[in-house]
Parts: sequence; structure tokens; C-alpha cells
Amino acid sequence: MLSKIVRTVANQLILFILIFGLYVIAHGHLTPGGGFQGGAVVVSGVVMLMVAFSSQDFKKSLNERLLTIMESTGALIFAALGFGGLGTVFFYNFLVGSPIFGRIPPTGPGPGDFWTAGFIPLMNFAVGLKVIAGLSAVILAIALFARGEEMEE
Amino acid sequence: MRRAIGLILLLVLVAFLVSGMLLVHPFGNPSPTDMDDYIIENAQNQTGSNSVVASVVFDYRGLDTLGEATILFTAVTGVLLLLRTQKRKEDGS
Amino acid sequence: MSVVGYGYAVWAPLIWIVTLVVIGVMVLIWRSRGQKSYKKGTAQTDIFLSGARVPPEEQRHVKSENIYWGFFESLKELYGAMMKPHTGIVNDYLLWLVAILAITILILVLAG
Amino acid sequence: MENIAHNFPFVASALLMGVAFYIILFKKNLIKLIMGIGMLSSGVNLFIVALGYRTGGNVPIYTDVPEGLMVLSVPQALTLTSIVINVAVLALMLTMVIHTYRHTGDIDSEKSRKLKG
Amino acid sequence: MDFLVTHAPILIVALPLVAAFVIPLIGIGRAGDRGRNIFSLVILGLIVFLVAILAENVHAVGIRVYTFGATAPELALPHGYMVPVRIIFEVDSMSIFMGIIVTTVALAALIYSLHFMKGQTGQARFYSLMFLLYAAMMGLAFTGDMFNLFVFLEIASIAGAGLAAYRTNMADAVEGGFKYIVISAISALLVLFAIGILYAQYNVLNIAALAYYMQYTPLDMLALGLLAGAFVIKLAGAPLHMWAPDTYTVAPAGSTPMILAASYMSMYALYRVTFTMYGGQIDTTAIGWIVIIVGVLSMFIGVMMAVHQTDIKRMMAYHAISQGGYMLLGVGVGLAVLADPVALANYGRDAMNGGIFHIINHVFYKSLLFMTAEAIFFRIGTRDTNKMGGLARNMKWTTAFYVIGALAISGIPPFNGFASKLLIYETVLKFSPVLSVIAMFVSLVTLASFAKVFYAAFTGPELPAFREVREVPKSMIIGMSILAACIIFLGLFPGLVVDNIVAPATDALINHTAYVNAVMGAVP
Repeated sequence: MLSKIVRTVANQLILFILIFGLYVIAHGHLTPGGGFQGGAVVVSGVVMLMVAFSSQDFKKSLNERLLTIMESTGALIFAALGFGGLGTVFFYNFLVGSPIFGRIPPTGPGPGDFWTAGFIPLMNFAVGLKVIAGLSAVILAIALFARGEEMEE
Repeated sequence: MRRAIGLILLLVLVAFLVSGMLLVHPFGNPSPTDMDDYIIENAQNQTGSNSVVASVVFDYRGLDTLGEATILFTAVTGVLLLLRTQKRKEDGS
Repeated sequence: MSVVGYGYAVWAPLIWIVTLVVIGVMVLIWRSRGQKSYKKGTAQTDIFLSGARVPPEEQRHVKSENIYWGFFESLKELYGAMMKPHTGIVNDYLLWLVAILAITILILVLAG
Repeated sequence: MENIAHNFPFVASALLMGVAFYIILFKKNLIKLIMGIGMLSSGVNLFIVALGYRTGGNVPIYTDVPEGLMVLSVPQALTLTSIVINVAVLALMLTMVIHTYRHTGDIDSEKSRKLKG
Repeated sequence: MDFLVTHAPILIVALPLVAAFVIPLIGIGRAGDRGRNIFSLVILGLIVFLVAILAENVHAVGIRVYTFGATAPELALPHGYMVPVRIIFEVDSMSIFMGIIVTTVALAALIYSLHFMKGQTGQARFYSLMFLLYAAMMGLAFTGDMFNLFVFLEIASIAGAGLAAYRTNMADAVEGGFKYIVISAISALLVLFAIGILYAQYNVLNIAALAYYMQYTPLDMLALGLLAGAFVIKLAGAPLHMWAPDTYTVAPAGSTPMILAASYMSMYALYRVTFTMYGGQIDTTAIGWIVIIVGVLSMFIGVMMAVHQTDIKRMMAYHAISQGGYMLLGVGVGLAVLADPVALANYGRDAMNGGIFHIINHVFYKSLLFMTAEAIFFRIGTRDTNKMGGLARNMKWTTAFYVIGALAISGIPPFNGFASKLLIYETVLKFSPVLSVIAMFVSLVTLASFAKVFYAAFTGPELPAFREVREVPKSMIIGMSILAACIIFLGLFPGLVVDNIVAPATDALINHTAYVNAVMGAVP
């Protein structure tokens, strides 16, 4: 629990951090970045809040059950996208040419088109969800354990 | 004693590593580059992704990324397993 | 099918099992021809060590660290030398790793 | 000698690994040990990502990139994977060190040792 | 069915991953425990079926190649190129041999854990880590890509460390897990560095392609040394064995056999690198002698330390090191004479048969012994053999399983340990008689140390402290009896196993051109 100034600034900054993280996740197939990087950005925002406020406040909002469900869901989506290609081969990019994210950009340099790259954007979202949930769970668990109290199961 | 022996062995190992690094291709022009040339040429029209790195990470080497996500999942599971509450909340069995 | 033979030796488990069964039968026959006049619960069953009664069973049980005492006593130097590297310090384990790496690479480079 | 000038990044990563090995071998503090492992993985990652560089190459992303040669993309993917792996390993190690400190009140790898022989 | 046969390699690896992701979602509490156990058993049964049909298929058609993301599983090379771009699973007889071992041990360990874990906290994550470890080992066995091998190695290391440190209320458990993760992380980083060196030279990551382009430059020597050191410390070969007793001692019973199998998976990786990746190009005498020396040191130091121990699981862990020495000795002899075909056909191939046959024997009986030790710990709460005595009176099944395992590990006929040790003795005698004599002496001391523990723990008078000790629950007995049945089967029909499983694996290791051609031969 830091001073009022820090808490106010953190309150304002978290919005921009979340937006930037989600942008990095969403444009992983067009720009540098992707699920892992964007997820790390979002988690850095979570850590900032955890420093500004006390980690007990997080126990009410983010408990272990919720984070576990989020992480398993992200991992399952990722695996399911891999299984989706089993018609031909595992991890076959079955969404290329389909209406969702199916377009093929013109070869060579050019402005990016968001609706391209098959299942790569979806995988980015799944990985981003997973990284956000997983790293937040780790940091929260360690912070609470260091304070001598466990997350409620 | 232990420190001296360790330093000698460590210096031998580092000497091997550095002399090996001198034999790697000159920094800036790797050769051969067949696999990467193939990927850079065909990534756009095979996966439709503008970012070649993303197409490598998620399409050409997708299983590595699945394993990477699995490693993160494993580490989180391990951390939460080690930091668990020792007592069961419901029905103290 | 159940035989391993590569020209050096032959290993047939069924023969071993038959042998063990035969030995067991012989032991049973031998035992059945034993002393008949032996009765439990009488003074015949008491055990004496040079005339003195043996201690109760709990004190007769040899602890595990006392077994092979002479073996360890005779190999004291070997065990002293062998226990010395087994410090449970993780840094030492990694020092051994570095040593083996250096020696292995040296041997490989020398062998060409 | 000009080899060193050519391969300076590789040599630097090898030296970084050497420093990391020094820390791992001679620092008894478990936290410093973990720092050494982090440095070791940084050296390996630097080596791998330096392998893919081409002089004057662009970033291998076609969005608004100038025409021309591109740097190799596979080493960057491998480095991304190994960075995430390293993060996971370090998190687990730190958790175990916390437990060790709780139990033994010490994070010296010699004083906090229970298993030996 | 055809679908299953086609996609079996990835399904065997992906299904446990999905199970590990799903298990934490299954609820907590009694009902949740039951549902989780049933779910785990169903998934593992399905995987056993898949492994069976894949083994049958590999035995029938030879090496199976599975290319991820390609338009057809067999399309290893992109059209008109001579470099494999995508990740490739390459399943040959050696891979499926390790797969059979790991699957059997995982089945027994899971069934054993059902009652062993009852009432413990964190069960969901325990089973999740068990499935992750299993999936990592199967991926390690099947993969044909160096970097993918590194990834699976890391998964196995992290899952094993989390399992080893499970009993966090005991300080030594955390210490054992920490040592395991440190060793694994550093060895994995060395593997990654070697992969980078290989990639810098040949710009490929596939094992078959690397073997195809290998020229054995000095950089390759450096990479081989790094890989050998990293894998040797992972498989606990002396003098890099010291982490193994600390970790095996503290790991809970269900997971100790899995961690043991994981160490033998890195032994498999060592064989894959030395035989398949380097074996075709170079004279492997030097690396073969390194493997032989490491094996002999492991046998001697491991067994001499084991006789000295009073902690029962620690004693068994040192025996695991000593038995690993037999495998390294047998296969090292084959590796040393790989260059000249006469000696190879004369005794090298049979020595490798013995070494590889010893892997399956040892994993089975050592898992059984670990399980019996944990059963004792489960009932009387100590691992110190000084405090034990007269346990045979109340734990008859455990005693019987211990006797089976002890006789098997000491190489007493008619159990399976003898079948493989005989091969090793006879063939190594042709190579160098001294090594064979050392091996026989080690086997003798092994028998002595197990007799000591048997006398101290099971026989003797009924100690007052253990008067009301009961037999372990059903599921633990079932888990142990599976392994005991496997041991007796292997002991009674060794010829069957050697001819159908072991010899194909040995040939798959020796004949590395088949492995290379399965990927590189598919030139368009």
C-alpha cells in the first residue's frame, strides 16, 4: 500500500498498459510481438497494481480458481487449434482460405491486412490469455506466500 | 584448493568455448541459409502471415510453441503445487 | 522361445524352475525323515549360548547399520575417500559437470 | 585476430557464459546461483539470436518493410521459445528457494543442506 | 482405425497434454477426486491402446515419419528442397521400445498413486504434472528434431522437479527438487548451446538432416562434448550422479518411477545423438570409451555407496546409478566397436542387446522396489532401516514384491535381471575381461546390500512400535503387481522379448542410414 500519488497514477496508467498489451497480442501476425510479449506487458500492469496496492486486495478479485480456469482454457484453445488440422495433419493451418482470418496478402512488402494468417491470430489470443493468467497466478502466489498467507484454494 | 581446481577447469572450458566461437561463420553472413530462405520466401503465401517470425513460431515450428506453452503451464502448476495450502478446506480427509 | 542363446551361453529359465522344484521335493523328503521325538513347549526348545539363556528377541535383532561391520571396517580408507566428494552441495555437483565437460571435449579434440 | 573482430558477438556470448559458470560454481548463495543460471541462458540466447544476423538485413516482417535482404527468422523463434522456458524455470527455482528459507532459515547452499553422503 | 494408425504418434503425445490441461478444471473434494481418478485411468487406457497399435504398425512397416503442418504426414521435405523445414516426428523401433517402457511404468505408477494420494492436498496438480511428465517422455522418444527434443527435455525436467518437491512440509524434499531443477536447467542450456552450434554450421535442426550433412568439424566435436556431458548428468552417470540419490529419495512414490524413466529417456537421447547423428560419419571409438568408463565408474561407485546407506530409498537410488552403469557398459562396447563390422557382428551387437534389454528390466524392477519402499514409508512413516524390523509379519504382499524385485536386481535366476546381465557379462568378456569381472563383482555386492535390507527391515522379531501396522491398500498392491507380473514374464520368456523388441531397437540404433533416408531419402 503505497502513497496516494502512486495509487492514482497507477489507476490511470493501467488502462493504457492493458490497451497496449492487447494491441500487441492482436497484431502478432502483422507486427513484432505476439501472445507471449503482449501477455507479459499486461502482466507487468498487474504487477504495477500489485505494488501500488496491497496484494491482499487481489485475493478478493483474482483467486486461484479463476486464474486456473483461465489458464487451462487458453491452453485447451491452443491445443484445439492444433487438433483442428487433424483432417490432414496436426498443426495444419486449416484456416487459410476460410472466411475467418483466411485472406492471403500480396507477396512482398506491403501494409498488413488484419484478416490474414489463418489460425495464428487465434493462437496468439489463446497464448496471451494463458500467459496473463499463468504469470499473474505465479506472481500473486509468491507475493502472498512471502507475506505468510496462502491463496484460497 | 577446490577453488583453484575449479578455476583451472573453468578456464579450460571457456577456452574451448571461445576458440569454438572463433570458428563459427563470420558475424553477418551466415551460410548455408537454405531453410531460412525457404521460410522467408514462402511464409507469406503459405501461412498468409506478414510476420515471418510469427509464421515460424506458430506454423512451421508450432509444436515447439505448444511445448513452450506447456512449459509455462507446467511451471505455473508446479509453483501453485509447491505454494499450496497444506490443509484441505472441505472434509478434512 | 524362452531361451536366450548367443553362442556364448544359454539361458533357459524353465530348466532353472524344474531344478528348483526338484530341490524343494528333496528337502521335503529329507525333512520328513527327521527326529520324531521332538516336542514343542518343553525344555527341548530352549536356546542357550554357552550355557546362558539368550536375550529376548527384541534385543537379538541386529540393526541395519551393524550388518557387514567388518566389511566397512576393513574398507575404511576407501569409504573415507568415497564419501569426500559426496558433499550434498549443488555447487560441487556443477563443478563435477564442468570438469567432465572439459575432459570430454579435450579427449574428443585430441582423438580428432 | 581478425576472426575476433568478425565474431565478436559470439565471443562475447561465450565469455558471458564463462562468467555465469564462475558464479554458478563459486557463489554459495542460492539466489546468486539462480542469477548465474539466468546469465547462462542470456549468453545462450545472445549466441543463437546473433547467428541469424545478416549485414544490412531487415526485420523479417513484411509489414511496411523496405525492399531487400531479411535476417534469418528461425533463430528469433528459437530465442523466443528459450526465453519463455527460462522464465518458467526461474519461477520454479525461486519458489523452491523460498521454501528452503522457510524450512532452514538460510539460503546458503552449504548451511541449508540436509541430504548428503 | 486407419485414422488412429496414421495419427498415433501425435495423439500419444497430445492426449496426455490435453488431459493435463483438463485435470485442474475437475472439481475439488471427494467427488472431484473420484472423477479425476476415473478420467486419468480412461485417458491412460486409451493411450496404452494407441501405443499398442503404433508398436504393431512400426514392427510391421518400419520407421514412421510424421511431419507437422504439412499437407501429408509423409511429406518430410518441401518440394524441390533438401532441407526439412517443419518439425518431424520419426518413430523407429528404439523410440517405440522406450515408449513401451514409459507407458507400462506410467500405468503402474498412476494406479499405485490412486490410494497413495488419498487425502493429500494438491492432488489435481499432482496428476496434472504426472501427465505432463508422461507426455514429455513420449515426445522425447518420438521426436526427430533437436530443438523439439530440448523443449521436451525441459518439460520433463520442470514436471519432475515439481513432483520431487511435492512434500513441501519436509525440508529435504524441497532441497531434492531444487537440486534436480538446477541440474536439469544447466544441462538443458548446454544442449541448447550445442544445438545453436549445429544450426550455425548446417542451418537445419532435424536430426536426420544433421546426420546427413555432418562433417565432424572441430565445432561438431565441441557440440558432441557438450551434448554428451549434459545427457550424462541427466542420466546420473558417475561422477555426475550425486543429484540422483537426493532427488529419488524425496520424491513421492507415484512419481519416483517416472523420474527414473525420465533419466533413461535422456540416456535414449544420448544414444540417439551418438549413434544416429554422429555415428555414420565418425570413428566413435573415443566417445565409446568415454561411455564405457562412465559406465564402469557408475557401477562401482554406485554399488559401494549403496551398501553403506541406511535410508532405504537412498540405497535403491544408488543401485539405480549402479544399474545404469550396466546399460552404459553394454551399449558403450557396441559404440566403441561400431567402426569395424567384424567385432560388431561378433560381440558388439549382442553387447548392445544386453545393455538395451537391461533398460526395460531395470526400470521395471527398480520401480517395483521404489514402490515397496514407499509402501513401507506410507505405513510406518520412516525410511530409516535402523528403525525397521519384522515388517514381514504384517505386510506380506509388500514383502513378496520386495523379494521379487531384490532377486531380479541381483541377477538371481529365474528372474529377468539375470537374462540381461548374462548377455553383458559374456559379450564384455570378449571385449575386455576386466570389465566383465568388475560387472560380476558389482552384481555380488548388489545382492549383499539387498539381503542386508531384507534382514533388517522385514525379518526379525515383531518390534512393538509396528505391532498394528497393516497391509497397504488395494490399488497400491495392484500397481506393484503389474510390475511384478512384467518382471516374471520377462524372466521366463527373455528370448521372446529379445527377438521381438530389443533386437529391432539395437538394429535401429546401429543402422543409422535407414533413419536418415526416412527423411532425406524422400527426394522429389
